[in-house]
Amino acid sequence: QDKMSVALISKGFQHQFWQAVKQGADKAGADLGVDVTFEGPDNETQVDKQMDMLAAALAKKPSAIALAALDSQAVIPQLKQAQSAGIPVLAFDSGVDSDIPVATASTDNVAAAAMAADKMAELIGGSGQIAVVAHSQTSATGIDRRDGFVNEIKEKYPEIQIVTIEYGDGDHLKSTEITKAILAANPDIKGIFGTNEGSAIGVLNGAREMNSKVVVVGFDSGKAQKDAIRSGAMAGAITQNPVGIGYETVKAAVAVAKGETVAKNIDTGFFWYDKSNIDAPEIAAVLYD
Amino acid sequence: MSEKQARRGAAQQKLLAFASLIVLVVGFSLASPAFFRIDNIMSILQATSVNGVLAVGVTLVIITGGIDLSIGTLMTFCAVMSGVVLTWGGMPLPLGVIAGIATGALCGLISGTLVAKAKIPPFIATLGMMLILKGLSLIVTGTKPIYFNDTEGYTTISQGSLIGSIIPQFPLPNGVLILFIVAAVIAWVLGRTVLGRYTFALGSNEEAVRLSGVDTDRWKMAIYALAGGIVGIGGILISSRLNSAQPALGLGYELEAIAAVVIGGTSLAGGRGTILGTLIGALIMSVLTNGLRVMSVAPEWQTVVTGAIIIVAVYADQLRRRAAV
Amino acid sequence: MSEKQARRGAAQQKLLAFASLIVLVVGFSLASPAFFRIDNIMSILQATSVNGVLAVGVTLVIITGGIDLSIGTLMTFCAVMSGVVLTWGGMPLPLGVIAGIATGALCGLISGTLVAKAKIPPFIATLGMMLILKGLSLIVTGTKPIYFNDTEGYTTISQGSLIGSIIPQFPLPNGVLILFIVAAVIAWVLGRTVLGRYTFALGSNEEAVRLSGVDTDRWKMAIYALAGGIVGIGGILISSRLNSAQPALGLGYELEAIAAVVIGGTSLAGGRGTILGTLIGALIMSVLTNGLRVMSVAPEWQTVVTGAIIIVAVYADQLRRRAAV
Amino acid sequence: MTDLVRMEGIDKRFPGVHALKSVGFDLRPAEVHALMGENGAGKSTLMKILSGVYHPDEGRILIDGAKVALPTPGAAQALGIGIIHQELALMPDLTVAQNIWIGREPRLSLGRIDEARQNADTAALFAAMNIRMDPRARVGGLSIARQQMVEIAKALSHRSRVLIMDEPTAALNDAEIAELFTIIRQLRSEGVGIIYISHKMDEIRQIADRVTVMRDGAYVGTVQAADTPISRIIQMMVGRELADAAATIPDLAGSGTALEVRDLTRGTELRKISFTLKRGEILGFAGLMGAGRTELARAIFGAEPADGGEILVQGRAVTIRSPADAVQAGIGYLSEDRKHFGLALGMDVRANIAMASLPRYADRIGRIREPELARIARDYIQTLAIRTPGDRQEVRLLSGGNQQKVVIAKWLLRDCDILIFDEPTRGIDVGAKAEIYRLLGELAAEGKAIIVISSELPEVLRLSHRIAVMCEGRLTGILPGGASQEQIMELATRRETLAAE
Ligand SMILES: Nc1ncnc2c1ncn2[C@@H]1O[C@H](COP(=O)(O)OP(=O)(O)OP(=O)(O)O)[C@@H](O)[C@H]1O
Ligand SMILES: Nc1ncnc2c1ncn2[C@@H]1O[C@H](COP(=O)(O)OP(=O)(O)OP(=O)(O)O)[C@@H](O)[C@H]1O
Ligand SMILES: [Mg+2]
Ligand SMILES: [Mg+2]
Repeated sequence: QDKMSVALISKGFQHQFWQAVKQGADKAGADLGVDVTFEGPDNETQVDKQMDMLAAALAKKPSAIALAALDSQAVIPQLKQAQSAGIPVLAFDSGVDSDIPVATASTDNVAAAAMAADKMAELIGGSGQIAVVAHSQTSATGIDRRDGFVNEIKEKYPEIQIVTIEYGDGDHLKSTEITKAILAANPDIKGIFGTNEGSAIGVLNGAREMNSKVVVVGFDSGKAQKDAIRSGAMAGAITQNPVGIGYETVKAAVAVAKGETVAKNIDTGFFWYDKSNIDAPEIAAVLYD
Repeated sequence: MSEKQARRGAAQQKLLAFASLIVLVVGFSLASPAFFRIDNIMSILQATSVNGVLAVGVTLVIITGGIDLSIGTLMTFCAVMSGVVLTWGGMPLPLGVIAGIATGALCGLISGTLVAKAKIPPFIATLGMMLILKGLSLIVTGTKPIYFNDTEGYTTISQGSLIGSIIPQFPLPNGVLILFIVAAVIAWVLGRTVLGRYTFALGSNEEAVRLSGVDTDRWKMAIYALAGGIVGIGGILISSRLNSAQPALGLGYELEAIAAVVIGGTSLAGGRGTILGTLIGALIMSVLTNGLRVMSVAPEWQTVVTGAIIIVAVYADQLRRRAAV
Repeated sequence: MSEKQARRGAAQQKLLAFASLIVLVVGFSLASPAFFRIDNIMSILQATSVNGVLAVGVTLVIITGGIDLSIGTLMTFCAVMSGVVLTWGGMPLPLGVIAGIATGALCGLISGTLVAKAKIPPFIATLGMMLILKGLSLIVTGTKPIYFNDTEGYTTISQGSLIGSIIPQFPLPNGVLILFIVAAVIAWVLGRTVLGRYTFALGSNEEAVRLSGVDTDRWKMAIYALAGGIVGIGGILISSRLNSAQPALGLGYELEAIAAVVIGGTSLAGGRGTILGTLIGALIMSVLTNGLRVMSVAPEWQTVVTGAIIIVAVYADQLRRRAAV
Repeated sequence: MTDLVRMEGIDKRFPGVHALKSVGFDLRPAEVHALMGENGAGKSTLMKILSGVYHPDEGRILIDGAKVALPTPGAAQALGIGIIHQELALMPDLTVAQNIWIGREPRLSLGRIDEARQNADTAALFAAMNIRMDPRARVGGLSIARQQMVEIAKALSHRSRVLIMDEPTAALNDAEIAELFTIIRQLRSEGVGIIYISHKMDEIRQIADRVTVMRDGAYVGTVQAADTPISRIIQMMVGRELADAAATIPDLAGSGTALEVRDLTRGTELRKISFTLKRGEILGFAGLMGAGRTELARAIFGAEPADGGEILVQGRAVTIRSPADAVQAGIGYLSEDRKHFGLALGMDVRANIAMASLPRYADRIGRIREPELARIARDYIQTLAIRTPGDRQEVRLLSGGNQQKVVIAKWLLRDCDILIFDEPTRGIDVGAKAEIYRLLGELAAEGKAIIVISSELPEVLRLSHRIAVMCEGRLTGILPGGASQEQIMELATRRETLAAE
C-alpha cells in the first residue's frame, strides 16, 4: 500500500540546470505515480554535505536512490550501505567509479565541450585569441568541459590561442567582471566560451558592457541565453538534456525497484543550438527556461 | 592651536589611508598597460558599485557594534521583489525601485527589532534572516530568474551613463554615480544628524546612551532599517546590471562587503568608522581583483596574492596610524 | 545567600540550554519515524563531528574577543598536507596525522602573530589567511583531490567505530568519539589551566591583563595556534570521511562553525563562553538539517525553517536567561 | 639614606597636551607621600610612567639610587612597584580571586591552576583587610566600590616595596577608608613606600607624611604634611584661596512636591521605600556601602524598574519602565560609574555633553546645530574648568576627574526638573568641587529638586537640606539638614538582621 519513493541527491538545487533536472524527475514521478525528492548542496565543493544528504536519504528508506556524485570515491561506503539495505542506486549527470550503480544517466561533457570548441573555431575563422570563463576549477563538470574544450582546440586548431582560463563559480556578476578584465587585458580577443549558464550570461554581460563584438559561445539553456542567441548577441551554445536526465533517471529507478533490468548507460545526449535551429522541435524540446 | 594640530593629524591620517589604494593602482599600471585605461577604470568602478553600496549599508550597522550577515541574500530578495512588482505586476519603473528599497528597509527593520527588542545577538538574528531570505527568494521566484525585459530603462539604472551623456570622455556608469550619491548622503547622515550621532554612540557605549534617556531600541531599529534600505538599492543595482533577479545569487556577498568595511578602518567593535574608508576598502578590493586578472595571474595565485595584499595593506595602515600618534 | 542563588541559577541555565535541542529532537521524532533511529542518530552525530571540532577550535579564539575566518580553508589545507605526507610521501599514518595537525598549529600561529604582534584586526588577518590557504590548497594539489587509498586505516580514523566493536548496539563513529575527546580536553584547558584563564581574561579586558604584567601577545599567539591545531584535527576527520583531501572544499565552513559557537551562547564580544554550549550549538544545527531532510521538506523551505528556528532557539535561550536573573 | 624612588626631569607630551613638564618626585622607604593637584594636573600620568604603562619623553627614574628602564608593566612589577590604577583595570568576566592573581596563578602540574589555594589566599587577603568578599564572585557583578576593594587587594597581594594608590578611596566611604588606612599604616611600618593620590583633603592630614603638589603638569613644591595647613596645600594646588560657604537651608514650606515615591520595592534590594522631595530641595542620601542607594536611584530612573510601588512626579503618577520614560517625566540620573554608564569614551567632549539633549539641538530633518553645541560645550568647559585641549577631544583621553565633569555637564545641559546625582564629585578636585556645590545650590534655588547620593558624609552634610539614610535596602530615617554624623551612622547601621538576632 506504500507509495514508491525515489530520492535524488544532486550536486546542487538552486541553479537552473538542476531545476530542469528536477522538473524532469518530478514529471516522471507524476507519470509513474511515485514520490520524488530532490536536493543538493549549495555548491559543488561540499562533498561532505552531500554525504550527509545521502545519509538522511538512506534513513528514509526510499525504493531507490539516484546520485549525482560530487566525488565518487567518498560516497562508496554509503553506497555499500544502501546495497546491503537492499536499496538500488542509480547515477545521474556523471558516473560513479563503482559497480554499485545499476544504471547511469549522463551527458558526455568532454565531447560536448569539444563540440563547442569546433563551433568556436568555425565562428572565428580558425585562428586568433580566445578565452574560457569556466564555472569551477575542481568540479567534474567544470574540469570536463574546460579540458574537453581546451584539448580539442590544442589538437585541431594550432592557429587558435587560448589566452586565459578564469573561474567565476557560475556567479553571473563575478563572471561579468572576469569577462571585462579579460577584454581589457586582451583587446584582440575573438571569442569567449562560458562553461555553464551563469558563466555564459556573465560573458555576455561583460561583452555588452565593454561594447565588444567578441564571439560568445555558451553552455546550457535558460531564457537569457535563448534570447541572446535569437538576437545574435550569443553565437550559440551547447545544451544538454537535463529534463531528460531527470526523467530517465526516475524512470530507470522505478524499473529497477520493481525488479526489472535496465540499460547500464543511458546517454541523454547534447546538442548545439544557434539562431538557425533554436526553434526546431528536437532542440526546443531540450531547452528550458 | 593644539586642537588645530590634532585635527590636522586626523585629516592627514585619512588622506594617508588612500596610500595603499594608490600604491596598488600605480603598481598595476606599471605591471600592465591594459590596467590604467579609461574603460578598465570604468570597469573597476562599475565592479565596485554593488559591493560598495552594500558596504556603505553595513558600515552603519557595524558602527553600532552590530553585524549584518543578511545583506547578500537580502540584496537578492529586494531584486526579486522589484522583479515581482515590475515584471509580474507590470507596474511602472519607479514603483519597482521603491518596492526593492522598501523590502530592504522592512527586512532591516525586522532584523533591527530582533536585535533591539528580542535582544538576539546581531550575528544570530542576521544569520537567521540570511537563511530565511535566501529561501524566500527561491520560493517566490520558483527558483527561476525574473527578467526585466519588459521594463524599459531598467538596465539604464546601473549601466547607463548620465555623466557620459554630458562629458563623453568620462562615461561614468550610473551605478557608480548612485554609489557616490548614497555614500555622500550616508556620510552626511553619520556626520551631521542625530541618527548618525546615535549610531556612533550606540557602538561606543550603548548603556551610557540608554541611561542618557535615549530610546536606544528605537534608534537601533531605525539604523538597521536604513541599512536595509541601502541594501535594497544594492539589489536594484545588481538586478539592473544583470537585467534579471537571480534568486540563487547573494550568499558570500556579505563577507565581501564586511571585508571592505573593515579594510576601510571601521572597527568591528563599534564606535568608529567612516564612509570614506569603506569606499576606499571597496575600491582596494575591486582594484586587486581586476588588476590580478588583467595581469593574467593564475586564478589560484590570485586568491593567495589577494589575501596577502589585504593583510599588508591593513598592516601598512596600522603602522601609519601608530606613527601618527 | 544571594550569591549561592546566583550560582544555582547559572547551573540551571546551563542545563536549560539543552532545552532547545531536546525540543527539536522530540519534535522531529514525532514528525517522522525515520528520525529517532540509531543509524540516523549516528548519521547526525557523524555530521556534527567536523563542524563540532572546528567550532571547538574557534570557540577559543572567540572567547579572546577575536574571530577566525580561516578555519574552513585551513581545515582543507591541513587535509592536503596530510595527503602530501601520506599519499605522495608514502609515510606511515601517524606522521600524516601529525603533519595535518602541525600545519594547523603553524597557520594558527601565523594568524596569531599577525593579530598579536602586527596588531592587524583578527577579522582581516584571518580573512587574508582564508584566501591564502584557499589558494595554497589548490596550488599544492594542482586542483585535484589527493586520495588516501594507499594509506591503510585512514578512513577508520573517522568512519570506524571503536565503541561499536565493544558495544555493537552503539556503533558510535570514531569521528564523533574524537570530537568528544577534543571537546573534553579543551573544556578542561579552558576551565582548569593557565592558558584557559588567559583566554577568558584577554576577552574580558585585554588591557587589564597587560597591565597585570602578563605577556598578552605570547598567550594570544598560543591560543590561535592551539585553535589551529584543533582545526587540523578537523582536517584529518573530514579527509578521513571523504577518503580524500578535496582542495576546493572549506569556504563557508567557518560561518557554520562560528554560528554553532554563537548559538551555544558564547559572546562574540569575548570573555564568556563554554565548550558544552558550542557542542550543543553544533548539534542543534545538524539535528535541524537532518530532521528537515528526513521529513522531506523542500530544500528552499529547509533554509527558511532553519533560519527561523535558529532565531527562535536563541530567543528562547535569551528569555530563559532573563527569567533566571 | 638613598631614596626608594627618584624621578627626575620627567617630561611627557600627548598630542595637543603637554602633560608633564620636567617633573621631579621622590619617595623614601616607610613613608606615605601624597601627590596632590587639580584634575588633569598630571598625577596619574606621572604614576603610569613609574609603573611602566607610559614611557617618558625625557627624564630618568632611579630605584634605590640605580637608574632603571621600565618598558612594560611587568618590568615595574619585577622591581617591586605596584599600582592601583585610578580607572579600574579589572576583568569583569573573571572572579575576584582570578582577577587578583592574574599572571601569578598558583599552579599545579600540566599548567593547571590551583583554584582552591587561590581562593583561600584571596579569602585570607580580605580577612586581613577586614572585608567580607566572596573570592568566587564575578567582578562584573560587583558594585564599583567593591571593585575598588578588589583593586586594592590585588595591589596588596603583590607585597610591593613601592605601592602607588591613585585615588583608592574615591568610591569608598568612611568605614572602609578607615580600614584602608589601618592597612597603609601597617605597610608603612614594614618599610613600604606609598604614593597616595586623593582629592579628599581631610585624608592628607590623617595619612600623609609629605605632600607634593603639581599644577598644570609642573612640579610646585613638597611640604611636610604635619605642619602645613590644608588651606596652604589648596592654595598651592589651585593658585588661590578658596572660600567655601556652608549650606543655608531654605524654607521650603511653601514649595510643592516634585517627586513622591511610595513603597518602592524590588526583590530584596529595595524594600518599601517612601519619601517625598520638594521643589528647590536638596535631599542627601547617606548609607554604608551596599545600602541600596544606587539601586533606589536606578529604580526611580527606570534603569532597572521596580517590582512594586508608585512614583509621582509633580503630583501625577507616572509609569517608568525605561530611562527614556524617566527623562520624559523630567528626571535625570548621573550614575556613580562614569566609565560604564556615563560616557561614550570614544566620542568627543561635545558629543558627550550633548548626549541627553541632542533632539533639542537638531532641526526637523535631524540635522544637528553643531555651532550651538560647540558654544555650549565651551561654556561648560569654562564653568566646570574641564581640562581638555578642546571640545573635540575624545573623552577617554581626559583625566578621571575631568571625565566626571563631562558627565555632570551632560545632566546640567539636559535641564531636568528632578536630578539624581550618584556620587557626583567622585575624583573631582577641591576647586571644582566647590564650583559644583555652588551650581547645585543655584539649581535648587531655581526650583529644581535634587537628590545627592554620596559616600562622603561631609559632602552630604555640606549640601543637604534634609538627609535620608538607608540600610540594607530600607529607608531607616530622614534627618533634618545639619544633623550630626553620629545620628546618621546610627540610622545607617540599624540592621534588621541584627535586630532579629
Ligand atoms: N593618552 C592620553 N592622550 C592625550 N592626553 C592625555 C592622555 N592621558 C592623559 N592625558 C592628558 O594629560 C593631562 C594629565 O592627565 P592625568 O590623568 O595625569 O591627570 P590627573 O592629575 O591624574 O587628573 P585627575 O585628578 O582628574 O585624575 C590631562 O590634561 C589629560 O587630558
Ligand atoms: N558586602 C556585600 N556583600 C554582598 N553583596 C553586597 C555587599 N555590598 C554590596 N553588595 C551588593 O552590591 C550591589 C550594589 O552595591 P552598591 O555598593 O552599589 O550599593 P549602593 O547602595 O549603591 O551602595 P552605596 O550606598 O555605596 O551607593 C547591591 O546589590 C548590594 O546588595
Ligand atoms: Mg588621575
Ligand atoms: Mg552606590
